[in-house]
Amino acid sequence: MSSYIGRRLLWFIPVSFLLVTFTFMLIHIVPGNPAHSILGEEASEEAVLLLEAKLGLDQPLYVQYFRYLGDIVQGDFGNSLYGSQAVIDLIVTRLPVTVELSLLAIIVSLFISVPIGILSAKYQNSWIDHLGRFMALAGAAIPTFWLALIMVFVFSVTVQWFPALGWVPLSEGVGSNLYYLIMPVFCLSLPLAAMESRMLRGEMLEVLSQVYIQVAKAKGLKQKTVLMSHALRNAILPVVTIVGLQMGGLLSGAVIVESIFSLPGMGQLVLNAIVQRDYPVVSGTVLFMGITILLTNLLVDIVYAFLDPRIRYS
Amino acid sequence: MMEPLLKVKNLKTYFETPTSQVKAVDGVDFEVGSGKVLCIVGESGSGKSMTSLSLMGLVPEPYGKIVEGEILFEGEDLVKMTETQLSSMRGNKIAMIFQEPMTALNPLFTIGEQIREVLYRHQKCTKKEASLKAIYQLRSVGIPQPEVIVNSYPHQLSGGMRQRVMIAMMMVCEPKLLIADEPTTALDVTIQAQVLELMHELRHKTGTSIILITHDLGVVAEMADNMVVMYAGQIVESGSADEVFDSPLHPYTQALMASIPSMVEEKDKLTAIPGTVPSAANFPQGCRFADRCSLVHANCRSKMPELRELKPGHFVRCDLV
Amino acid sequence: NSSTKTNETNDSSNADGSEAVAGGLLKVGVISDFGTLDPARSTRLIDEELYNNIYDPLVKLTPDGQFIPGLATEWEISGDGKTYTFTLREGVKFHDGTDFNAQAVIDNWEWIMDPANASPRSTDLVLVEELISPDPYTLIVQLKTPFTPFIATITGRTGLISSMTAKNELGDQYEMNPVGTGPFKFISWNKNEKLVVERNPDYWVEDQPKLDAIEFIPITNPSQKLNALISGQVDLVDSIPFQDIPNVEKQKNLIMEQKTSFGFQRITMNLERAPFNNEYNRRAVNYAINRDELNALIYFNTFVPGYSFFSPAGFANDPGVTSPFDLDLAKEELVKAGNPDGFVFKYLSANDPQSLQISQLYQSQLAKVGITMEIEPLDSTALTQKRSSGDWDAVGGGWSGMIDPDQNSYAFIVTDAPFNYGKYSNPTVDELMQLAREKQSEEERTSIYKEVSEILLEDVPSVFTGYQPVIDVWVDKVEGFEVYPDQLLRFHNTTISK
Amino acid sequence: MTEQILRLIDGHAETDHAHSEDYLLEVRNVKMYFPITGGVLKKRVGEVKAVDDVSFSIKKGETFGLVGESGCGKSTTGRVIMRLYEPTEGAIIFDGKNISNIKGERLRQMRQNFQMVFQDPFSSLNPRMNIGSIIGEPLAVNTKISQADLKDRVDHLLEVVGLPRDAAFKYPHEFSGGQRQRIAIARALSLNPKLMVLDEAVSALDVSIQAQIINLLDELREEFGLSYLFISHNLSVVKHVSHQVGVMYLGRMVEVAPRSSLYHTPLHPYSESLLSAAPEASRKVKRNRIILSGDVPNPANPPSGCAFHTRCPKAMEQCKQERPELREIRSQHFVACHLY
Amino acid sequence: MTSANVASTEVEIRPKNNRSRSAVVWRKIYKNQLILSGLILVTLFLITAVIMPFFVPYSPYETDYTSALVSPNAAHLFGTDNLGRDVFSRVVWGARESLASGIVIVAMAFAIGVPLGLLSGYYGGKFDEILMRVVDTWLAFPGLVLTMAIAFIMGPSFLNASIAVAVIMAPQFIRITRGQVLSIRDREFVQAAKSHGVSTWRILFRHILPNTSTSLTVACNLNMGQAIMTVASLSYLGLGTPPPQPSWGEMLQSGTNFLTVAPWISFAPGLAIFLLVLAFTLLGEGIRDEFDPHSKVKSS
Ligand SMILES: Nc1ncnc2c1ncn2[C@@H]1O[C@H](COP(=O)(O)OP(=O)(O)OP(=O)(O)O)[C@@H](O)[C@H]1O
Ligand SMILES: Nc1ncnc2c1ncn2[C@@H]1O[C@H](COP(=O)(O)OP(=O)(O)OP(=O)(O)O)[C@@H](O)[C@H]1O
Ligand SMILES: [Mg+2]
Ligand SMILES: [Mg+2]
Repeated sequence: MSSYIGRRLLWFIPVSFLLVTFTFMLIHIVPGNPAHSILGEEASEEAVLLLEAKLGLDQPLYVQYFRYLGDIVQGDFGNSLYGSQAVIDLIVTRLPVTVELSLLAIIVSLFISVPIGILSAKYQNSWIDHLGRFMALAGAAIPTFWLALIMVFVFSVTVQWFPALGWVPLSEGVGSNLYYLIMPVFCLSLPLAAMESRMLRGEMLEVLSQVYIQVAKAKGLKQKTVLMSHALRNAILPVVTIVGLQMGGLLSGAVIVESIFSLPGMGQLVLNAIVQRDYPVVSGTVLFMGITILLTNLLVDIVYAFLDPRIRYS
Repeated sequence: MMEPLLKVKNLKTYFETPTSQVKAVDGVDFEVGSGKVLCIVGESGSGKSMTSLSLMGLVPEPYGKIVEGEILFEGEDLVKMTETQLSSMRGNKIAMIFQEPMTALNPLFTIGEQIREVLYRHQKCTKKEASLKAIYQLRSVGIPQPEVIVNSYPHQLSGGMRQRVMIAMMMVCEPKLLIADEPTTALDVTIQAQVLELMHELRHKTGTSIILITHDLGVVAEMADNMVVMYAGQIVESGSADEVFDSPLHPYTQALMASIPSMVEEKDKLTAIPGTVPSAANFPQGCRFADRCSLVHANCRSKMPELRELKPGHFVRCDLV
Repeated sequence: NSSTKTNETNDSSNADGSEAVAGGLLKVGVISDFGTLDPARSTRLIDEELYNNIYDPLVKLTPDGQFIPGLATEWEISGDGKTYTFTLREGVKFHDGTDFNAQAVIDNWEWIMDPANASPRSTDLVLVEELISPDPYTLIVQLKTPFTPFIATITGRTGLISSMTAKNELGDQYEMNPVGTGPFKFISWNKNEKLVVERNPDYWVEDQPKLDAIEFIPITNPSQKLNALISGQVDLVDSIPFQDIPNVEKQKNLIMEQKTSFGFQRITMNLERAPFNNEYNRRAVNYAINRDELNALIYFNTFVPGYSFFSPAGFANDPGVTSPFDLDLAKEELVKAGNPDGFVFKYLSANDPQSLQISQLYQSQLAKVGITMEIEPLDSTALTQKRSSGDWDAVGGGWSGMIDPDQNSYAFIVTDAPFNYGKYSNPTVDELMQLAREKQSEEERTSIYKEVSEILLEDVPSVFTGYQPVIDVWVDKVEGFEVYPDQLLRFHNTTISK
Repeated sequence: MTEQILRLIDGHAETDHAHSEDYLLEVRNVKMYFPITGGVLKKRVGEVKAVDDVSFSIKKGETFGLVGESGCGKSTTGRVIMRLYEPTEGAIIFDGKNISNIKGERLRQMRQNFQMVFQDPFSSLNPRMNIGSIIGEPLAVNTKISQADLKDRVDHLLEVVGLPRDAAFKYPHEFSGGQRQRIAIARALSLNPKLMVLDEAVSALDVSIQAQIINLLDELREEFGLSYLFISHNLSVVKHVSHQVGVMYLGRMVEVAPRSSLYHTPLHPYSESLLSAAPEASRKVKRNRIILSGDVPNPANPPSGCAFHTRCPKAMEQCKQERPELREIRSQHFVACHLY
Repeated sequence: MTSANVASTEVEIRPKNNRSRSAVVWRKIYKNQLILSGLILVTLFLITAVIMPFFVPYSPYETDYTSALVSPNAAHLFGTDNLGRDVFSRVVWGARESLASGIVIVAMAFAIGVPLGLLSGYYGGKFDEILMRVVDTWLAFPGLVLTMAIAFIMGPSFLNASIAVAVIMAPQFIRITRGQVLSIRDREFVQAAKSHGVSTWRILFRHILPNTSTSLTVACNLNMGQAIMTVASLSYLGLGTPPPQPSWGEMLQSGTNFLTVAPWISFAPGLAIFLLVLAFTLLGEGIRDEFDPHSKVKSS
């Protein structure tokens, strides 16, 4: 297994290098001059040139690229064009929000999807299965932004159970922190739960048709043991992997959810940065998210290797 | 005569899907005496596995169902038992071994865990006792270094070893009846010989009755006390192995034996049975072998022959003999 | 010729006498997060909304557009309109404890004028020839040419004075750590979450400010603003989507006030190429735009239809400057233009929902006389670039407005002025606009602006549609807050009850 | 003329082994090693000696049976002969031409002479092609045959393997296992090959069907003068069909002999136990079983000396050290064992 | 024997009275409720997109001062929006944009992904290793964020949004195709074709590609749903087809401003997005269930 993990780790280097290159390209080969956007339309040509020099934009592209690379290696993601704040600081202050949001969404989604997936598979083609599947398919088809709006309309405006927006840091009390997160987390977790329950059902069906399940039954094990211990353990492994690989989707969903519920997370940050053409923030955040996703994938692979003896002992 | 350990009467197991009805097992009768080996042979799709799963109460849900018949095990009808009652029989009084040793063990559990599980389910025993028993059992099926093997995972073992583990796991509660569904088909000849030898030994040691399912007449010749020949969901011939091998009565059994190349005799040409097995979804009305039978007669196609006892203990489903 | 000084205590007394309790935290929902907290670097209105709470201008504005003393207690303008002499307030300290004085102002302005700093505010000071400080609390500004709107200019960002000690020390970081003399001290700014300011106990106006602290919370999704008010997450918002007005009115505990802004809305046309190098086509558009429909559908009747640069909020507005909505007239113009069946043109629109709604409305209105308008939505940067490239036919948009009419017109219409995108050039207009800068009396200037407006209505370099309202909404426990036509938020006198 | 040139190009001295006219195929010291990669950088850390120094030959019109346990390298041998793999070492001489290293167009032309039938009739037919195109494809890609001729040829081939003509328009899933194997045989026959490699061609079939196919193969061999390399782990089937039989163990040929010689008097202890372990469908014949202990060792790490010594009941000290060579002990009977 | 078991089940799959292959397919479709309902929905939407626009009562563009924010009634089935435009007509017209975007995106992603996946899977080796790392990187980008950035930078337009989404989607097609090729490459019929001297091209396109068609059909359908959803999200964020071209995302967006006064403006397009995405998802899942029960196409 160590060589398996070693290989994974080794690949991480070129892949993150590619990632950095892509983000650089994303920002630097696009039309539009950041100096213009900082200075506004009244700016003189002179001022623009000066600022370009200050930002290093007057250098040839390859020089900019190597400088960018060098900075990234040193953990310097550049500064925001607005307010000169270090991008990494911006990210770090927003990270807790997105991390909490995402983790909660994953947890909630598992709470929703695992029972649905198991029941759907166990009672395949029964009404339970039909209902579960329909919910899963529908959950995947509901546009998050629409769902969020309907929830705000119903739960915040009409019955006023939950706040329509905002964020209370954990430091100001777990209760109110969670209270503010209920709706965003639900919105974010629904598509995830839909996907997981679909996958889990499929995996469960596959596992349930395996000979070793028949063997478990032939051993006289109770139905519950067969289902929850033998079947679920095998079926959930790939699902966990997929959940790990969903990090990208989760972060994308976070952009929408954070913008609707005004949560001060990374999604908001990047969305605003895109709209303001705050290039260093866009590239920094995209890069950071990319690396996060890569790391999660790596972690998932490693965890998977530990969970699956077939890899662990090879 | 003593009441047999298992008596199957007119067992019918069908698959009923909204669109079709598959008569996988269509009226099967046989008995297994204590400490005896009964072999069931037949071609692919003839209902051998479904028969064994019916005995275990493991017919695939939701379409498969035992629609008729009795399975009397020690005088009690398994068909009428509840799931809870059945599950306490399985692995305890009746055990079963499957064909594919490669996929029959759960890849995420150690060998030890999978064996101990059976003990926890059916016997009151502590962790320690269970561990010891598991090791003992592994040793008794001829696994070298059982102390190490208990902690390994299935993928670390070879096919032959896995099949031994399966046997150990199923024998750990000393069942009265062991059903083995093609336990050696996936194994090499030398390994097959080892496994068959092992089953022989175990049977003598424990007195367990065995139902051995196979499509290999060679294995039957090797192992069986009694044998049942199945064709298209039905028994076409049954009796003691010596009887049937000596004087097969049903044209199918005869043709089957003639179609196998021999290690000892020289056969110039094999007797092939023309055609294919009819589809279980729509069997012909009369004798199901009629289309492939060399002796076929007009009556054969119209009326289903009965299983008749031609000699004591020797049953045949053919009106021509 | 000096302006009046008003007693500062005036604006701190509550008319109805119900003395609100001092203290408390006010939560303000703003339309987007701030960009920079350094006025000398600011280009966006949202920043300016905040500044008056942290900084003080040399000259302050009243809600009805009068100048009152700020950091300058008095000012005098020489007869030739080129020399401004300010007397500065003594005893004022920056939040970092350093003194405010004439040198502070000079340092601030020299920083802005230094090309190395590339300050976007430098245009405000281009006319400055010399800054002289004969004594620490007197500042003499020598202009190159007479420029009456100078006082108005320094009510805005250029007039806000930072602590240069802090600014020099912090460098770029000053943008996130502003130090002014204003009623509130900056405490923290967590981007996209909130910006917090705290009461400045040493504020130079007695009894002010009243609040302990203010949190500015960006609510970027406009449709959430009302929800935030209703659910109590904010106490006041800086604007509200027009369509929410009926809902606000239904809420008993919400107070909404609106004022017409100083700015204007218009469609500017590119006079350098077809179809709008043809004045008949331009006029046709002017006649075909239905401002009442715009008012009803987009602005929920809070809009003031208009036909010139000059909003009724300022002094230069003349209600007589108007043109009819008349499809027949529009068609006649099209005939004269030689394209009776209309024409096609490309229209650049900002990419925000409201602009797009307006664009679609124009499009539908123009379609009725056969004019096909193709909308190209662009974000602000792209729009700016496209606009300066000249590859467009018309562009929509507006101007949020400032107190002096010159600030709302000169740069948009004079030949080669920075915001004259359509390249309109009329020597008469140029001359009149310059003259208006030099005249000091409001009456004289008003009549000049009227003349200009009439010429523009004839030439139609752009189609004016009217003047947007400034709307603030707050819960009724907030008192002492006033709406300003320049949209800026000023909380020095605001209180909140528990 | 051309043949001589080809031989020169192949550069294999053929003078040593006198080329016997009636051998269709000669396999000489063929080795096929597969690399094992491992470690972080996926470096080559070893090799599986799937086929290790195997030699045998097949006469024209005869069947050579290849038996052995799973993983011993039977299929690999077949595939090397088919040139689906390029052998690591050794020569494959087909009809006097060394084909072990040829490539491209020449290989393609050469391939028309030998065809393969696979074990699994379910995966050896493309489910998305109809039977007509499956059978016709080798012809279509290798010859410039007209559409009409192609159709005739397909019809003919269907008839030869005993399938109705209208089968040409159906898809593989509409046929049973035995019928599919007939289709695969028809496809292999389409180019009039001289040699057919039958890799477990009947193992997946029911006995009654298996007999049909074996009989069919027998007829075809006689009719078309074909030679077969018949790979199987079923000893009785091999016995029935073969003229010569080779027994493989862990990538090596341990015994090669004419059928009767091998089955009556197996010399190698492995062959002996293999034959004794094979069940016989008769209650009368009681044989003495030799039950081997243990499993087949891992071919990536075979035992030293004679690979069989770990399981051999007659193993000697010498067996651990020295690898026995295949030697002719009796006439035509070759064994690799130190006992002889 | 495993394969023999397959044989016995095969027997019953075999069509009675020699039904043709397409008849079998139709029967399966008819039997499968997921496919059937998906198919019906998609057909309805297709009809809506292609024919309905010619029959809708109002122009989707014409604003009407006098009838803004009218709630649903007989004249305006789904009511009118704030500019007085008929929501029903706009939803009908919007179907074009949504379907077109879905088709264009999937076609582009398919065109990029499938050839790369085929080559990578068939040849393996270094090319495959490198391509897979590029794909890993590609997939490591947060999809929507990247799409947003691309769409924003290139400017909002139908084509730009479609390109952005297609670029994000392409690696999935690479992966799916590659996975399929890997599993088919070693099947015996490919070996057989090789041994018959069939050329690589022919093997790729005649033997391998057709056998990936089920998985690819499933992937196309599932991705179609996702594409439509993503484009709607982009439109919602103002990065899709620019108005006044009716687009569901944009309608929903502008409708949200009127959620309290006129919920119907955003309800109808929201429902339309939901149903269309659902339709393709149903279709995809159904096809997988029915024709490809063992493949696990990893959805994104
Ligand atoms: N899940 C199922 N649904 C429908 N029919 C089934 C199912 N399982 C088995 N059958 C049918 O039942 C019949 C008997 O199958 P069974 O598995 O008992 O055969 P078998 O004799 O064990 O064959 P093999 O030698 O291939 O194992 C076959 O016709 C088969 O098609
Ligand atoms: N392409 C390959 N790459 C690496 N190893 C291989 C490859 N093909 C075969 N092997 C290895 O070579 C050895 C011989 O395999 P081969 O398939 O020839 O055996 P076989 O005798 O045909 O067995 P079976 O009876 O199971 O078909 C095995 O250990 C196998 O794992
Ligand atoms: Mg079976
Ligand atoms: Mg093989």
